[in-house]
Parts: sequence; C-alpha cells; structure tokens
Amino acid sequence: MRSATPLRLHVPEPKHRPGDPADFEGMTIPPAGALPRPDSDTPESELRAFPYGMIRVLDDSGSAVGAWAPDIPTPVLIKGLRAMALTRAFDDRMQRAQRQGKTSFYIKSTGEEAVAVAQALALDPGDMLFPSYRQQGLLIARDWPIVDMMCQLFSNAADRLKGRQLPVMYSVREVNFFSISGNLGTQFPQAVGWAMASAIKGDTRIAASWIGDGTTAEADFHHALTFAAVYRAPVLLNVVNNQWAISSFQGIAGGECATFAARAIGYGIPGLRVDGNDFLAVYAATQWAAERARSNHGATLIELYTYRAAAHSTSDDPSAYRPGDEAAHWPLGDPIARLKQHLIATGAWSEERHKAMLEQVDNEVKVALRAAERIGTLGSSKPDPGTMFDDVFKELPIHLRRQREQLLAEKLDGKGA
Amino acid sequence: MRSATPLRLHVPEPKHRPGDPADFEGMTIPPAGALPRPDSDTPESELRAFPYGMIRVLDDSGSAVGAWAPDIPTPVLIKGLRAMALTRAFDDRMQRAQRQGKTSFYIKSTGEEAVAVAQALALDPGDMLFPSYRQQGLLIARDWPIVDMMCQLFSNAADRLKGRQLPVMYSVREVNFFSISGNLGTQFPQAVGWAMASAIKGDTRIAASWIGDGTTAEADFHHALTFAAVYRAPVLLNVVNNQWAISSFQGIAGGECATFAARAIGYGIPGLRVDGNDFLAVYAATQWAAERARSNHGATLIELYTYRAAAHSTSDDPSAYRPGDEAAHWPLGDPIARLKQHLIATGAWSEERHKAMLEQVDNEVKVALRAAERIGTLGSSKPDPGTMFDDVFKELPIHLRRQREQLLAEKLDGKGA
Amino acid sequence: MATMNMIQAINSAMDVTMQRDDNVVVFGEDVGYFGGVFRATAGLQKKYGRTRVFDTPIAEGGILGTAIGMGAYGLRPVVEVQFADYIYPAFDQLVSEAARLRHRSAGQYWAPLTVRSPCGGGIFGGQTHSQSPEGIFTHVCGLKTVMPSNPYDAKGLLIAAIEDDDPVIFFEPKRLYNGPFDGHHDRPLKSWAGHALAEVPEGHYRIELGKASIVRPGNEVTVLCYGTMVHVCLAAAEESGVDAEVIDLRSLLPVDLETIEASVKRTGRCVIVHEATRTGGYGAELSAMVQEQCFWHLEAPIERVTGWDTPYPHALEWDYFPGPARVAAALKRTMETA
Amino acid sequence: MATMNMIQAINSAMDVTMQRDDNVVVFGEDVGYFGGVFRATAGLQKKYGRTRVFDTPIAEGGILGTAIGMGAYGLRPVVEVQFADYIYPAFDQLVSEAARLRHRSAGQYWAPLTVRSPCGGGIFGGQTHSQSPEGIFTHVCGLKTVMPSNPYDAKGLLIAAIEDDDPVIFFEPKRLYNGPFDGHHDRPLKSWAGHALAEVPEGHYRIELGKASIVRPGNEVTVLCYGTMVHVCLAAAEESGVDAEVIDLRSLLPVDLETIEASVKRTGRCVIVHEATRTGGYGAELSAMVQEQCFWHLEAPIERVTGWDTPYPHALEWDYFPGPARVAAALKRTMETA
Ligand SMILES: Cc1ncc(C[n+]2csc(CCOP(=O)(O)OP(=O)(O)O)c2C)c(N)n1
Ligand SMILES: Cc1ncc(C[n+]2csc(CCOP(=O)(O)OP(=O)(O)O)c2C)c(N)n1
Ligand SMILES: [Mg+2]
Ligand SMILES: [Mg+2]
Repeated sequence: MRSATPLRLHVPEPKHRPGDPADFEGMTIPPAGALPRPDSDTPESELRAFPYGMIRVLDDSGSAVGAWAPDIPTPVLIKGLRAMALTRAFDDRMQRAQRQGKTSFYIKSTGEEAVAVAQALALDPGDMLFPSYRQQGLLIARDWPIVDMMCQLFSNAADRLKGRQLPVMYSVREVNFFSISGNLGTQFPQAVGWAMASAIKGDTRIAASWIGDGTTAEADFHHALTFAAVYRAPVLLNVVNNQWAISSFQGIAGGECATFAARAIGYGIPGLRVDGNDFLAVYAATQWAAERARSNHGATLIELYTYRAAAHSTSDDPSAYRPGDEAAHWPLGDPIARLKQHLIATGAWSEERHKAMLEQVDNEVKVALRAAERIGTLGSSKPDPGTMFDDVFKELPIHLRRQREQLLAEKLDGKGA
Repeated sequence: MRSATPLRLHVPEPKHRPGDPADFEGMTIPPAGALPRPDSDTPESELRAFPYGMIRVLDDSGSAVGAWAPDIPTPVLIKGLRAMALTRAFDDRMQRAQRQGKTSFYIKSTGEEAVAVAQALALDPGDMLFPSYRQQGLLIARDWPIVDMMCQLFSNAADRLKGRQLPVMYSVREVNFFSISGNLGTQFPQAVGWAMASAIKGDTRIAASWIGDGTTAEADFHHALTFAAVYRAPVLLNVVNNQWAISSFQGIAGGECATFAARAIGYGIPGLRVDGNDFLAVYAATQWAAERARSNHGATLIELYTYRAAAHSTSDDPSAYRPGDEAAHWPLGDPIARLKQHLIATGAWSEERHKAMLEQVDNEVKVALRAAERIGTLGSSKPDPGTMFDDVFKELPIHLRRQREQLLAEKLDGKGA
Repeated sequence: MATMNMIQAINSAMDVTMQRDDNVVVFGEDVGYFGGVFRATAGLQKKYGRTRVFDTPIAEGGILGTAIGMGAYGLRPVVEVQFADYIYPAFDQLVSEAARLRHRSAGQYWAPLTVRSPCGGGIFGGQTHSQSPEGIFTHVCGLKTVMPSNPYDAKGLLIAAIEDDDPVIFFEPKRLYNGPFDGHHDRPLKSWAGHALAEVPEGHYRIELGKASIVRPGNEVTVLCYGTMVHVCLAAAEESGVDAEVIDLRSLLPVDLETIEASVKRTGRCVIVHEATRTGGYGAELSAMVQEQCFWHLEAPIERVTGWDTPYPHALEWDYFPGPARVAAALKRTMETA
Repeated sequence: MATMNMIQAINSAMDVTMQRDDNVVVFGEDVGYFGGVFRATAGLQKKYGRTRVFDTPIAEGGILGTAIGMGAYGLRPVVEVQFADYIYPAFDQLVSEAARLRHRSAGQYWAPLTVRSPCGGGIFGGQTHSQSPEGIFTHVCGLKTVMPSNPYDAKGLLIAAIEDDDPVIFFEPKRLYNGPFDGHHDRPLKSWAGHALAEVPEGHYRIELGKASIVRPGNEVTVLCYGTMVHVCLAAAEESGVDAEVIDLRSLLPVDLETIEASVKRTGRCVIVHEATRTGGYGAELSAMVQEQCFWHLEAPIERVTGWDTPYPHALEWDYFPGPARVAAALKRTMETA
C-alpha cells in the first residue's frame, strides 16, 4: 500500500481582511508598453501569452507607450474623460438619492468607469451592448439623457420601464443597450446569439457583453464561450475583474488558479488581459477585438483588470469583509485621474479645464435630478397599477384580462393590499 | 467609415459524410514516447504544452516507449486485456439481446474499452467512479458480475434497480460505481463534490468522472472544473473524445477550435491529452493524475482521444451521418489489438492464449446470459408495480401511500392502463 | 391535402414558415445534417442551408441563451430540445429571460422563439426520456405552452407558435409521432393513415393559440385533456359508455377558459387527465379553475387521472401510464353521483 | 429560551446541527467569512472552520452539483441560494439529480441536502429578488418543500430538514426575517420581540416535516396559507370578523392532508392564499385536493388569493402583494354563500 496522506480541502482566502493593512504587494503589474500588438487576424495559437500578460498603455507619467497605444483623436479622449466624470458624479448623486429614500437601490461603478466608457467609444453606435448592472457608463458614453435614467431609478410616471424593474436595470433600445437582467450572466450567451444573428443576416454590426469576475462561474459564461467559438460569432465577451463579487474575492471564482482571460485558451479564442483603469489600453484592446470580429475572425474574451472601489450596492458594506482603505491602495490607480494626467501631459487638457468640466457635469446631474424629481421619486409618482399586466405577453390573454379587472375593481373598493 | 465586410456565420462540418471515402488525413498523431513525464506535483504553469500534444506509449510495433511507459505488472495487463475483451463480448451480446426484444435499449463502448478498463485498474478500489453510460468497462474491470448487469438490462425481477431505470444506467454501490444519469454531464460536479467531501473529512479516497466530447458543452462541465480548481478537489475529470456525439462530430462541441484538454488551462489545472486506444498511456496518465490528487495537488482534466466505433446506441444508425467504414480507418487502431500486440511482443502472451481467452469470455457471457434469462427479460419478469412508490422518499408520505393503494386497488379491478 | 404523421406535419410547419420568412432559423442538437433524432428537421438543412438550420453544442442553456439573443435581433428561432427531460438545463434562460424580457423592458425587447420538445412516455424510455414537464411551464408567467394531439393541429399550432411574438414551449407527445395511440399498448400499433386529422394541407395555415377543440361532443361529463391523453380519453369514453365531452385543450397557456367553462356548466361533471405527475401538475390548475368558475354547476367532484408522483419507471411504464381503464373508471365514478 | 428573529433562529438551527454532527457543512455565495447577505450564517465559519463553512463560486448549478456529490459521500450539505429567484440555474441538478437519485439507484445512493433560500417580496426587490417559486418544486416528485412563518418553526423545521435523508428546499420568506409582517406596509414595522413564536430554545428540537399548525382555530372557513401570508391571513381574519381557521401549512410537500381535510370538512369553506403567481401555483394543488377530498362538504367555491400572473413589479409591489384587504374580501365573499 502506498503511504496515504490525508486529503485536505483548499479554501481560497484573500490576503487581507478588515483590520489588516490594505496592501497589494504580491500583485505583479507588468510595465506599460511591454506587450506586442499582433494583427487582429492572428491565429489564436500565437496569442496564448496574452492572458498572462497585461495590455497597458499609460505609464506612470501619463505617456502612452508601446505597440498598443491607440490613435484616438483628442476630442474623443476628452469626451471619454467627461463621460467618466459624469458617470462618477451621477453615481455619487444617485447613491445619495437612495439614502434619501428617493429610490430603493443603487449600484455604483466607481473606479471602473474606464471599462464602459472606453469600450462604448471604441465600438460603433450600431453595435449591440449586453451589459451587467455596472456598465451605466455605456449609456452615458452613448449620450443617453441621464434624466431618463433617473426616472427609471425613481420608478416614477416617466420611467420607461413602468416601475417594473429594480433601479439600475435599464433597457434602452434607442442606443442599442439591451435589457439588464437581475440574473447574473444570462446576457453573455444572448450577446453571442445576437452576434450569430447578425452573421446569419450578413449584417455588419457586432455585439459586446460584460460580466463580472464572480459571474464567470455561471453556466452562461461557458455557454457563451462555447457558442462564440464554434460559430466564430462576432462578439466581444468582457469580464470585468474588479476583484470582488459582493464579499467574495476573485480567488473564489478561480482567480488564484489562472487569469480569467486564460479561460479563452481552452475555447481557442484570443484572451486579452487589460489594465481596466487605463482608458487607452481598454480602448485599444476593444478596437482590436472589434476589428477581429468585424472581419469574421470571431470572438475575443477580454479581462478588464480593475477594482470595485465602492460597495457592491447600497445594500452592502464592504468594511465587513475587506480593509476599509483598500481602494486607495489599488496599484492601477484611478481611471479618471490617469486619463486626465495623460491629456495634461499631451497638452490637450489642464487643471482649470478639468475643474470646469467637473463643475459642468455636477451641474448637469443637478439639473437632471431636478427634472426627474419634478416628475416624482419612488412612491410619490408611479405608473398606473393596471399597466403591470401589459407586456407579459404581446396581447393580454383572457386570464390576465380577468386579473386586471379584479385588481381595478378591488382598487375601486379600496381593497388594495 | 471603415469598409464593412458582411459578417458570416461559420458552421463546423466534418470532412467526410456518407458517400465520401473514410479518411483521417488531416489528423496529426504525435509519435509514441515523444512527451516528457513531469513529476505529478509540477505546477500547472509548466504543463501547458500537454493539452496540445498526446501522451502515447505503445508504438506501431507494440513496444512501450518513452517517459510515460508505466510499470505495470504483467498480470494486471492481462487482466486489462481480458476485461476489455469481456466488455466487447458483453456489448456485442447485449446489442443482440436488444434486437431480440430482451431489452429496450443498449449502448456499446466498442473501440473505447481501454478508457474505462485501464482507468479502473489504475485507480484504487476505494476510489469513487462517476461514469457516463459508456463506461461499462469500469464495472467489468472491478469484477462486478455481468449477470447482475444483465438483470438491470432486462429489468427483470432481480434487477437491483427494480425496473426503474433505462438499461445501461447502472448503479452499484458495492464497487463504488455511482448511479448513472440519463441527463448528460450531471455527474461531473457531483464527482467534484464527492472529492471535496473526501478532502473535508481527511479521507484518502479520490473520485473520477467521465463525460463525452459532446457533453463538455453542458454547464456541469464548467461547474465541475471551476469547483475542482478553486478547492483543489482530489478528482480526475475525464473527457472521452470519441469524435462523435450522436450525429454531431466533435467540431460542434468546439473540437475544431482547441483540444478538450486545453479547457483545463483556463482553470489553472493540468490538462493531459492521451491516446485513448493505448492501454498503457491511459493507465499512465491516470496514475499520474491520481498521484497528483492524492498528494493534495488537486484535479486533472484528461482528454482520452478515441473513436466511437459503434452506433451511438441501439436507436442510432451512424451510416446516416458518417462514412460507414470510418471506424476501420481510425489511425489509433483498436485498444484490444494494441495491448495484445504489446503483450505478445514482451513474450507475456500468445495468439493461442488470446484465442482461448476470447472463447472463455464468450462463454462467460453465455453462462451469465442463461442465468439472467432464467430470471427473465423485459416484460417476461418484472418487479412488483407497487415498488415504484418506494425510494421516491426514504419513507412513503401520505400522498404516495394513497396513490399506491389506488394502483393496487385498480390492479385488483383489472383497471391497469 | 396529404396524409402526414406528426413528424411530417411538424417538419412541414417549419418548412412552410422558413419558406415565407427568412428570419426563421432552426437549430438544436443533431437537427442539422442528420435532421434530428426523431427526424423532425429532416431535409431542412439541405433546403435552407447551414446558416439557417444547424447543429448545436449539447448545451440546452446555450441553445436558449443564444436563441433569445437572436430573437432580440429580429430572427424567429425554432429550437429543438431533444427530449423534454433535457429542458431543465435551459430553465433559467426560459424563466428568467425569455419569459420576462418583454415585460421587464416594457416592450422594447422580446424573444419570439419556439422551443420544440418531444415529451411523454409509453416508449420504454425510462425516467429521462418520458417526462411531461408542462406543469412547470404553465406556472411561469410570460411563457405560452402548447401540446398538439394530431398532425393537423401540430402543423397549424406550430406555425402559429413560430409566428407568435411571444416565447412558446411546444411539446410533442412522442408516442403520437407515428400513430394515434390510445393507451392499448397490447393491441397492434395504429398508424395515422386514414385518420381524419392526418389529412394535412401542404401550405400555410394557423390554429390560434388559446383555442381548444371539442373532439367528442357529449352531455354527461366534460373531459379535459391534451396530447396522448386525448386518444386515451376518446377510447375511455367509448369503452365506458359514458357520454363524455372530450376537449383537447391544445394550448395550455393561454387556455380556452370559455370553452371549458361552457362545457362544464352544461355537463356538471369534469374529469381531467394528464400523463404528468399529479401533485402540482397542470391538472391542478384546471381543477381549481373549473371549481372556481363552475362550482354551482358541479354535481360530482372533479377528478384527476394522472401519472403517479414517481419518476416514470422503465419496466413498469404500463402501470404508470394513465390508460383508458383508469380514465373509464373515473368517468364511471363521476357518473355514480348522479 | 431566547428571543430570536427569523435569521437568528435559522442561524441557530445550523449551529446546533453542526455542533452535533460533523457531517453537516454549510456553503454558498457569500456565506463564509461574511456570513451571508442576510447574515444567516454569521459566525459559523469562525466557529466551525473554513472547510465546513465556505464561500462558493457564483454557480448555483455547481453548488447543487457538488452538494449532491457530498451528500452521496455521507455529508449533510446545507447550501444557501442567495435569492429564490436564482435557484433556476440549479434546476437540473435539483430535479434530475437530487430528486431522483434515491429512486433511480433503488436506495443505494441519496442526497440528504438542504437548500435554504430567501423568497417572497414586499421589500422593493423587483422581479428578481421577490419570487416565490415553491409551486415549481412541489410538482417535482422526490423533493420536499418547506416554508416557515416564524422563528420557532423556522428553527425546528430547519433542523428537521437538515437531519432529513431526503433533499429539502427550505424557503425563507425574507419579509419575515425581522418581524411578523401582516401586509400593512403603511403601518410601523413590527419586530419579533414579544411574539410568542419568537421564544426559541437555544438547543436542539425538531418540527416534523409534513405537519401543519393551526395558528388560529375557527369555525366558518378554513384558510390555507404559509410563509408571510400566515400573518396576512391572521390580520384578514381579525379585520373581516370572519371566524376563520387559519392553517399554516409549514411543509408543502409532504403536506398535512389530514389536518387540511378535517378542517375543511368541519368549516365547509376554504380560502387559499399565497404570494406566488396564481396559475399553476401551489394553491391550485391545494384547491384541487381539497375539492377532491371534501367536495360534499363544500358550501362555497374554494377561493384563491394570490400574486398576479405577472413578474413582481418593483414600484407596484403593493398592488401586487396579496394583502389583508384582498384576503378579507375573499373571506367575506366565501361567507356570502351561506
Ligand atoms: C444567478 C444569480 N446568482 C446570484 C445573484 C446575486 N448576486 C448579485 S451581484 C453578485 C456578485 C457578482 O459579482 P461579479 O460578477 O464579480 O460582478 P460585480 O458585482 O463585481 O460587478 C451576486 C452573487 C444574482 N444576481 N444572480
Ligand atoms: C441534458 C441532455 N441533453 C441531451 C441528451 C441527449 N443525448 C444523449 S447522448 C447524447 C450525445 C452525447 O455525446 P458525447 O458527450 O460525445 O458522449 P458519447 O455518446 O459520444 O459517449 C445526447 C445529445 C441528454 N441525454 N441529456
Ligand atoms: Mg466583481
Ligand atoms: Mg462522444
């Protein structure tokens, strides 16, 4: 008989918990500009180092360096900077609105604004977006009015979702922003299906989707990658690795074993790992993957390496599970500060213009808030109760007609809840 | 505006369809003995070439060559040869029994017997097996009486599963063979859970599970790999790539894009690709992975490269979707013939002994068949109908007691179906 | 008019809709080159090409997830889940996504997809090739659920389902594919040939979802059934001598409340028959609903004749299957309270 | 005796069973270090260590798949699905595996696991944090389904569930976690303090699965309910002045047929209340079953008061929630047919 070592269960645990000093010392951050930029039609077999490296363009001084440095017109960069700032201001104000009872729930994207904003700008307006709940920056970068978003958050009479959805679960067909689901990950294979449809029809529009590091464990991640690979679907599959899934660090999703970008290897599609707080790197990687998709070379998995600086949501208090000041120590810095530094370094921006822009976006949020509040906030204004029966089906079948009649009759009787 | 190429959907298609000559010309088969054999505790990062190579031990002359050549006592090899031959004889006879109406359904493992048999022999008897429907060789290699298997196939009064299960869906607790499910892939995460439990309890037994190439697309494949990687579960996750999933070739599961072994890379666990028709290679790879698991280095994904020589099941006719003689052209040959050749080459075996052995196993099947048929075949003997209510729960709740009473009363009344 | 069995009628429905509408696409496990394990999609790939009819990886969740995305794009996916028993891996995409998309986006997005899936037992398929899970889907708001009992209805309902803008689960009782099986498993097999409802137009026609069919008018008791059980109930009516009105619901959700209520109010009695397990099955809803709407007309308890609350047992399937003898007994019991 | 709210009682049940049996393990999303998003597992990891209480990847299917394997090994896994709305990705493992394992292996293997999951609305959770999917599980043979309405029952039932050798789905009405909510959302929140059923023993006790509790004896009408609706129905009984017998079913499958039948036979009337969508909900089964068993005693139609057949609408949740006014109206309607 062989000597029998008792087996042990390994349970991953983050290096630091509340009370410990915040510290990311073990983390290796490759220097900016280190990776080559292969052509976007390069076979996957030549791309297998990318999941283990990190595409970074902005160096510590704010210069764009290396082969991945994209050629972005300055107005687009400034637009990106402003959209990130507006997203942050919007998030801050909406979190406050939740604390004030104007809405039941809110989710911020603080610290990871570059992901949604740079990717929205690197894609075409006709490309279809299948986001999770933390890509509000996509809507903002596509110039969708924030007052409309606020009406959804407030579930007021002007809420385009008629009070039906949890706040932040937007749907905006006008800007090709799909309906956000509360069920994690379901949008990933849907995006693949949309992209397959586009290919079936000989269209030119591609799709993109986003999930979090934690959500990679869901079945839909695997389904999306399998179908995307098999049919070479023109789609960008983005994993926003913000290190946390509510209270679970990314090691619980497998982040200790490999990078999330490395998952792509097994499906034979390229996996890019990108500094998610580097606007230029995110833009460049997105552009590369979009080019690949548009020229019928199929899907790319992009891991956006970032940090969830805020709480998971307004229902969460991260100080219960991670060091309170961890965000401040995040080695990849803040995406807004880094793009600002770059623009100043290139002479396209200044502290003064930045300050003015921040005031402007704050003001934009205030004006929109006043407009939304005039319509109403949670409970003070709401869609007509009878509307809840609409859109369950395209037409109201008899059992729902009867139920609606009953509801309305009970309302008349004062027999609500 | 960029030039807009119309998108196209890529739909994988096998090289040859009925009417075409059978031919595997595009397939690269690495020579036997080419790969090094790293220590079983080697970090995954050093193993990333293995999914793209192929562990092969037996060369064309039947010699065991290279670092992976295992040290297997001759009696074990002979036992393996016999178990494979018995499996094949059993399969042939049971398929005939199905044609004769003695059972409703059968599934053969012809051509891939080395997978189950070599793996069963390389594992310990206490290790827990979570098979699919095509690893009957596990039971045979663990010396489980084939007459008991036949009783299950015939759903007769001695069927240990009381006529409840489709033929071939065995469960045999005595030899640590888990209950086979008709739902593809579900056993994969279950095996991981069993292995986690073994680790939680400080036990020394490990688990192994098998799915087909087609089944890798199911969610449970992803769940199994994720949990196995995260908790370093002591488990062997085997993908039997027999090239076909009913009528779909392995390209439909992603086999054109990457090897199935390569899926392991993204989870940070080793992926071994093995000549599945090479008994010694299968044994060696299994031993390596078992050693790794037993010493708390976690799971291994093993792709067993083989060919489904028979129909998918007795309900299937492969000549409708692949060249009829494809099996005969399979470049990795037949596992029984190859092991036989090896044993003869080493002087441990002869044509005469082989012939005698084949007669012996045929006879064993005949004797068992007579015994099983004496008890009964489908319809001629069956468990008591009232037993169908047992084991839905540990104890019979009131509603099932009532239903059983009703059934029995109706039986008395002659009001069966 | 041609004589078609169920498979041919279902195949024809897909053929007709694919011909009329480029946006109809068909996919699933083994449905492409091979034409499906039950041959329902035979010939379609050859006719419409590999990008409109194709094999998929074995991942029901992925099939539904991608179908929803295609539906949102504007296609009309018709997907096959090889057996109804294998629809569960797709449950989240069906329930949380297909069923909810139109409502949660307030009409901005929807998924006009059809899920075809063979259901039911009586073919020695054992517990994982015999289930009838319709009762799980009729509880999910936002899904339509349909089950035909004959070739004519199968084609008309499937065309209506494909052309419907809501997600439809289309269950095909596989025991009926080749003939109108009435539960007498010990008698010679019947084929569809010669059956009135096997005369199927080659072209396009629809049967509105939500309309039942009175397949046997009668006065003494209303029998609510669908799928294979329609034929079982017809046999039971003949054999029992009870003048039963047999209603083939065809569409379970939406269901034809008016036809059901009118019949039960007239007969005063009701027997509900399905093959699925009893507790919490669709029959429970029918019973509750009939009782609510027709209470003052009822002259006897509503009865349910169903599969037992056990997995479908392979060798004991004829003890499990709710056959004509059990239905006839229920009909007679119901009449005893006259 | 200590005063506990529902969360504390549930936490205590796990604590007590983990203490007594090394084979009890607890896992799920966020349940380890953090102690669960509702804090139900708070303190357990610290006490029992990381190999018995741990966080999992976000994969409900993987959680259930591994739990079944652990159960087959001999452990007693107690897993949390963070919201009942997220149980669907685990549906195949629950229905095809956990529910079937003992039967298909003829008793050789089984999965003695408990799935805890917060359910129900009234917390502005919107459609994906408010569902009550019990009716989907009560249709699945081989699963037990339980839903407590108070701390005392929650602890006793959860201990019984964990110690049960069959798979149990244990739904926790999250609206009750902190107080006995009766549907009057516009009144001040009540806490469990002072409620008789919040007096919970610290140690081990069990409440047998399958036994209902008559929480308000009465003579005029039998009210069948569970979870949050128990408190709603008690309020409705008081407010309507109808002498209702309110039965808290506690265990939906197995269900306490004897208690239900005895009560309805005595009162002759029955109102069934649940928060889940109406069509095909568990209330349908209760209605069908009561009608079958008590038909000759019924003096009025059995009524169902339920959630509407729509997703749970965020801002309209008080129009959706079946509150005391709707229940009281049903009670009165039922009495009108005296
Ligand atoms: C199917 C499903 N399971 C669980 C949840 C509960 N849940 C909501 S967010 C979340 C964490 C997601 O983490 P991650 O994917 O990393 O995204 P992030 O929040 O960091 O952006 C969980 C577990 C859910 N919404 N859906
Ligand atoms: C969940 C599920 N989906 C579909 C099926 C139907 N089915 C049975 S076997 C099979 C093919 C499996 O192919 P593979 O995994 O390659 O295994 P092999 O048969 O080649 O051993 C399919 C699709 C099933 N049993 N379960
Ligand atoms: Mg995250
Ligand atoms: Mg295969």
